[in-house]
Amino acid sequence: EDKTVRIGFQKYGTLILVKAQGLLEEKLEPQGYTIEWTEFPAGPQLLEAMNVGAVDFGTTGEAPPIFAQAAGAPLVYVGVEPPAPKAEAILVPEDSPLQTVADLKGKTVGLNKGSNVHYLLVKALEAAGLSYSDVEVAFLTPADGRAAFEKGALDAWVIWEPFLAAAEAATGARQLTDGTDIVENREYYLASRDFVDGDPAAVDAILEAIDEVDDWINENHSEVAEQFAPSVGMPAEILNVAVERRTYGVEPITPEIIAAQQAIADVFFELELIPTAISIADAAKEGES
Amino acid sequence: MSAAISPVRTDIREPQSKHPSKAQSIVIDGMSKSFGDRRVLSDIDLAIPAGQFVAIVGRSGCGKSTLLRLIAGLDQATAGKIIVGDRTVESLQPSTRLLFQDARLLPWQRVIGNVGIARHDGWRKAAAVALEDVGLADRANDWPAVLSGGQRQRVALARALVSDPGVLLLDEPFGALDALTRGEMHRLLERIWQEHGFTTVLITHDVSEALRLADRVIVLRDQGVALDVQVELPRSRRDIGDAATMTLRSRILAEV
Amino acid sequence: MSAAISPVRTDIREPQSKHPSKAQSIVIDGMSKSFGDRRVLSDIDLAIPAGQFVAIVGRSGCGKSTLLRLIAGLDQATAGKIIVGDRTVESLQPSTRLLFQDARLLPWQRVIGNVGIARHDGWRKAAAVALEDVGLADRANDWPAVLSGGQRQRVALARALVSDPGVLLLDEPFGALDALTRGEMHRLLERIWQEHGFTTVLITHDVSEALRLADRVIVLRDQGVALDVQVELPRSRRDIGDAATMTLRSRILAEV
Amino acid sequence: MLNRFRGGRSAVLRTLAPWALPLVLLIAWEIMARSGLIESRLLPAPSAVFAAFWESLWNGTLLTHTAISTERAFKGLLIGGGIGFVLGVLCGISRPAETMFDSSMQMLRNVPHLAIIPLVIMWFGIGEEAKIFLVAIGSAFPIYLNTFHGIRTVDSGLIEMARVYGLGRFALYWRVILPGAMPSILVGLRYALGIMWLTLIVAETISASSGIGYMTMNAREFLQTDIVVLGIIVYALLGKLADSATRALESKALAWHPAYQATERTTG
Amino acid sequence: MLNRFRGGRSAVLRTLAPWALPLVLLIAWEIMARSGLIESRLLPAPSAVFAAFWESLWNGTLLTHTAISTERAFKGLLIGGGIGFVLGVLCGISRPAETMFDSSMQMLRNVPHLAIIPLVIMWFGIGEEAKIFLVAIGSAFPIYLNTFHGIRTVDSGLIEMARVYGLGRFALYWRVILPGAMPSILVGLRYALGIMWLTLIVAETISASSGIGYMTMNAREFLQTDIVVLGIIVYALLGKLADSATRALESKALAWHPAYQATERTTG
Ligand SMILES: Nc1ncnc2c1ncn2[C@@H]1O[C@H](COP(=O)(O)OP(=O)(O)OP(=O)(O)O)[C@@H](O)[C@H]1O
Ligand SMILES: Nc1ncnc2c1ncn2[C@@H]1O[C@H](COP(=O)(O)OP(=O)(O)OP(=O)(O)O)[C@@H](O)[C@H]1O
Ligand SMILES: [Mg+2]
Ligand SMILES: [Mg+2]
Repeated sequence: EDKTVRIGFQKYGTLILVKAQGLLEEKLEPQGYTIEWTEFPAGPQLLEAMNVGAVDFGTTGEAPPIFAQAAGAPLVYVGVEPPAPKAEAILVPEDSPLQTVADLKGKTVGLNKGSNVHYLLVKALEAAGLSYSDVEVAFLTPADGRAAFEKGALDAWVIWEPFLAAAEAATGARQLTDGTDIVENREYYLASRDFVDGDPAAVDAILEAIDEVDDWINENHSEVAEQFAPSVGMPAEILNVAVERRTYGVEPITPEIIAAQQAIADVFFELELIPTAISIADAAKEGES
Repeated sequence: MSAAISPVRTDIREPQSKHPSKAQSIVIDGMSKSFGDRRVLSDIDLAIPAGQFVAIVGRSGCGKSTLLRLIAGLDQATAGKIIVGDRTVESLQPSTRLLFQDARLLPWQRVIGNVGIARHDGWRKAAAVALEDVGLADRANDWPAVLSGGQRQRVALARALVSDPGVLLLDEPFGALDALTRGEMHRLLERIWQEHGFTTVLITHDVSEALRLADRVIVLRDQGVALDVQVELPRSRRDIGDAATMTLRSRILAEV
Repeated sequence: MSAAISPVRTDIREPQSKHPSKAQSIVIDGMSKSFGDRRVLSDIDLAIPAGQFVAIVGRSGCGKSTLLRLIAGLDQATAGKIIVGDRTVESLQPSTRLLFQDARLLPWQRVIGNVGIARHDGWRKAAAVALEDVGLADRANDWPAVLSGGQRQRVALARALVSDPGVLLLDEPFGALDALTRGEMHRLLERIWQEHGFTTVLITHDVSEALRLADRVIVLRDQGVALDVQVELPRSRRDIGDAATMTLRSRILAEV
Repeated sequence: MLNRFRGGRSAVLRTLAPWALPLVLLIAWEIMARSGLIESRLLPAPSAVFAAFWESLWNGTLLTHTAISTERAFKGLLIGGGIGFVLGVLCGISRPAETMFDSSMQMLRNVPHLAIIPLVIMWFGIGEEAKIFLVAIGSAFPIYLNTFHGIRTVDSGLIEMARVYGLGRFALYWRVILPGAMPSILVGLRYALGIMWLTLIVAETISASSGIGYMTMNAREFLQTDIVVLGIIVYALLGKLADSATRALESKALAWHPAYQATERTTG
Repeated sequence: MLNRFRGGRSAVLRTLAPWALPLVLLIAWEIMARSGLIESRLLPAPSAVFAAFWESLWNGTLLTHTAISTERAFKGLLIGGGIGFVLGVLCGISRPAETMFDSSMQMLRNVPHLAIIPLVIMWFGIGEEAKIFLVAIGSAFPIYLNTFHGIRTVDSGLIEMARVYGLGRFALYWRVILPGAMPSILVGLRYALGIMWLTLIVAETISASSGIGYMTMNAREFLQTDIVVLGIIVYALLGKLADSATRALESKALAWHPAYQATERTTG
């Protein structure tokens, strides 16, 4: 029997600490599991791999699983982190005349297409009485967005952590607003359907391990920042800001969370980002942790 | 196989080589060749017995090289057929060798490699001997690119001579050589031909050369064979100044 | 400019062309040429007056082509110098033209384009006339690739003749031609030379050809000039069978 | 006419033969997809891709994307190809120019486009210029390399001939060197036409909202395999188109060349 | 020895000359960076890049990344180059093979690597195989195209000669066709060596955690411009290295070729 658990992680997130602390190996190896860690540059790539069955478990922001589900990827929401609305924001350059979200009318806003910040922008504009079509949107990956933002090609840039903290620190950029009271901005733990059905115990073990590490993070912000620094390639002080902007912990998937995620999916469907309407509940593993 | 078209014909004779060798006869039967609309050779009939040494003369552009290419199987006749040995020529002949009008040396092989290209075992020794024969033993390890025109031609000749032919087709092999070197090459070719007895077809512009070397001289003109005469002189012919030969010479020149 | 080394020398004569043209004299002074360790020409002294027709004969590989390339400025002498007109040859000469031993036709130009390449205005007409002269008027629009060896050589000759040379260097221009065509080309070359009076240096293996065309015959041997004789025969010379000429002929052949 | 008619059947065969392999693969793929051997989620059946094709053709998005990409591609090719050609000619005919530039070109050639995107954005912003710039540098190198190589390997005997016949610099290049280098330059063009599209997919990740690179990468991001496969097929067809165009150009420009005549004779 | 000694000064000059342009650019860049004309955040000064270089060299990461990438690169090149070469030879010598494969190759050639990553992951998973596969297909095409083109343009006179002298199939290819196609094949190799690295950066976005593509893209993500520029420079130097290697190979394999002899003579 193949008892390999293949976990996909990104450079910034709890999983990298789980890996570093060897917690999961401690929990699962005695039961005959081997753990295989694979790094991905971003959520979509991770789910791409999960879709074809190359990865069993991983973590991404709220947007990628919506697209994956729309594409028919057999994935299951197995856990979620607490909301982190402060971990994403609309940035403008230091000397920008723009003061409020409403000022964005007719301006060029850069963002990563189909990501959590895409939703943030829609909701923020809505809250400010504007509609999505009132702004000029330029789709840019975080890396390109930063370059374009600094070049002055963008009036505003919607971005998440840790890029957010880094950009603020480097350019003195100002936040028009963060996600507070507008969006939840959660991070999801996802597993492939086969893995969830075939090995629920392992899923639970992983989530437990993550939760333990999350608890530890909540106590040791600065140490976490130190640990992230080399892999992310940012100074620890900046990462510390990013880490401080949210709390950590694994929560179960509740109907409220499903509803919130469903709202995002519906907006994306309206924006024609996904071809078909989807039901998040179909892919949720409710009520456990 | 009638001689209806060619103005002069001789009957097929027995091969005259002392060594019954792998020499093959050549029979050309009603053969024509056109390039597009341009007819080059018209309804040619020719029979060359195995081992014979035939010289072909004719004006520039009259189709001599084309004829050799057809015999070698490098080109296809528009009509008629060519039989070498007992096989109709449809593609390349395994034992027919052709010395082209241009030297065609492989630039990436040294001189000795070029000479030995057609030989398998013992090629190096055979090639060295042949180079010695053509007077280029000391150039064996040069690239062909640095040779003079005449030297290149001699390398090509050496290559043809060591290639163990059944039929050897030579397209102006001595054109770039001075009189003395040319004389040496004549003797060399005659000797090797006598030793191996292959059938030889030599294109030349020099009628004396034809008379010096060939059993038979064929003149091509107006797409056909204008003259086909035997040269009945004892070998080896050095100075051919007798009256009969001079008459023959004038007769050939008149037909060209 | 002493004649110390060359075994036979004539003094510089006046140009003999009727039209005082742009013909230039050639003076070679103590010139040597080596390729690596191989010495090809040693300490050559030669003076060719403007308008003279000089033939060079010599054995294969003796350095004839090399000499022409040096005069044309395509190669640099190892020692000594060459003066064409009043300028020392250091690179290409503006009015020196060289017909190479190989035809060197541009494959991507049709025959007429190849002939006219050296002319600016009116090239098409001049080229057509020259093609007519060499008997290839009907091939003007063919690609060079389909021409026979001798046809290619004649295209190269036509190109050389229309190129309006001050000095014309010809490296075996008739090697691939039959006797008749050769005779026609001789007459053509002589006529054009007489009309334009350019200085001509002709390499040939055919001593009769040299005697037929040249004012002066030079034999190259052992890296130097072995013989340098005037040919004092009235033009146009057709049949040169008199005793004096025959002696000259034997003398040249003996030196080659 | 008659000739054409007579050769009709084998001519048709000859035209169709190159499509045999793609067709066989297509059919095998459809069968595997239908029989469930390939999950359609992972690799949609050709019929599904065709449906996607049909729809996007119908609603005009495919044509819009392709048209926009094509414009970018050719602008970039023109600029980059032009620069590559000029530099190739320069280095091909002048040793000092070679010493000066060749080494740098060989180094730059190796720098991945993906890596320089941040720099490109800083120089050119996120507009069309950035995309065209990327295509330009992408297509400059193949043209450069092949022009250079082509010029260097022109038969030196012919150049000598031309110089001895007094051809001026311009005539020498125009009548001897360029035609001699042409087969190689056209191979370079073939490459450039390929690279042009390849670069575009990278370029169109910069703030694009149109173009077939955008369409494909966007679909990839959202795991819409049918659109990804559709994009791949469009690329392949564009490649085929470019290839046919170059072939046509070759058989015109290289009519004198035996190797290309032969191709003409048997394939066309 | 004497000769060498005498030519010492100009030989040194000749070796250095190709570096003149990069050096001038470097100095200009440093000056602009120091004077604040370029914001160091956007484009760090060469000295900063050098510091980054020194550090990553010192702690071994640079070498590790480069070594890992090199291994992937050469494995891919070996496989892809091999396949490209074989197909190129096949299509070059056989018309039916050309009809069969060439069209498909020309179509595949045009498909961007970025676009096929989903398929590659499907076929090969996310391990080393996927990366090597991408490099392999990347480097297969230049070798294919140039081998094909090289073989097709071998002087047909020489092939005729070889056939008339009874060379067997094998000897014909080995002694005539391949040497004749060699200059072109080596140009293909030059390309392939470039494309090999370019593909690798794409391949190393799949799921790598090592390799210089990963290093660069990772740095790009967080706009660590010094590392990005360092990566670019490493790519450029690898390109230069590949170029020098090909040149060395050329001057060995093409010793007979006048064009390459000339290069040899004047450049070194
Ligand atoms: N580039 C070169 N490198 C080395 N040796 C050369 C080079 N060019 C010519 N040679 C040698 O110089 C000698 C003279 O060559 P050249 O071409 O001048 O002879 P030639 O008198 O024209 O002979 P032919 O009548 O056969 O054409 C020959 O031995 C030749 O091999
Ligand atoms: N491939 C071809 N396509 C068209 N015409 C051709 C082709 N090959 C030869 N010819 C023509 O056929 C005629 C005969 O050519 P061939 O080469 O046989 O002449 P040749 O007798 O060898 O002449 P030479 O003595 O000048 O070498 C020439 O007019 C030539 O132009
Ligand atoms: Mg001929
Ligand atoms: Mg010569």
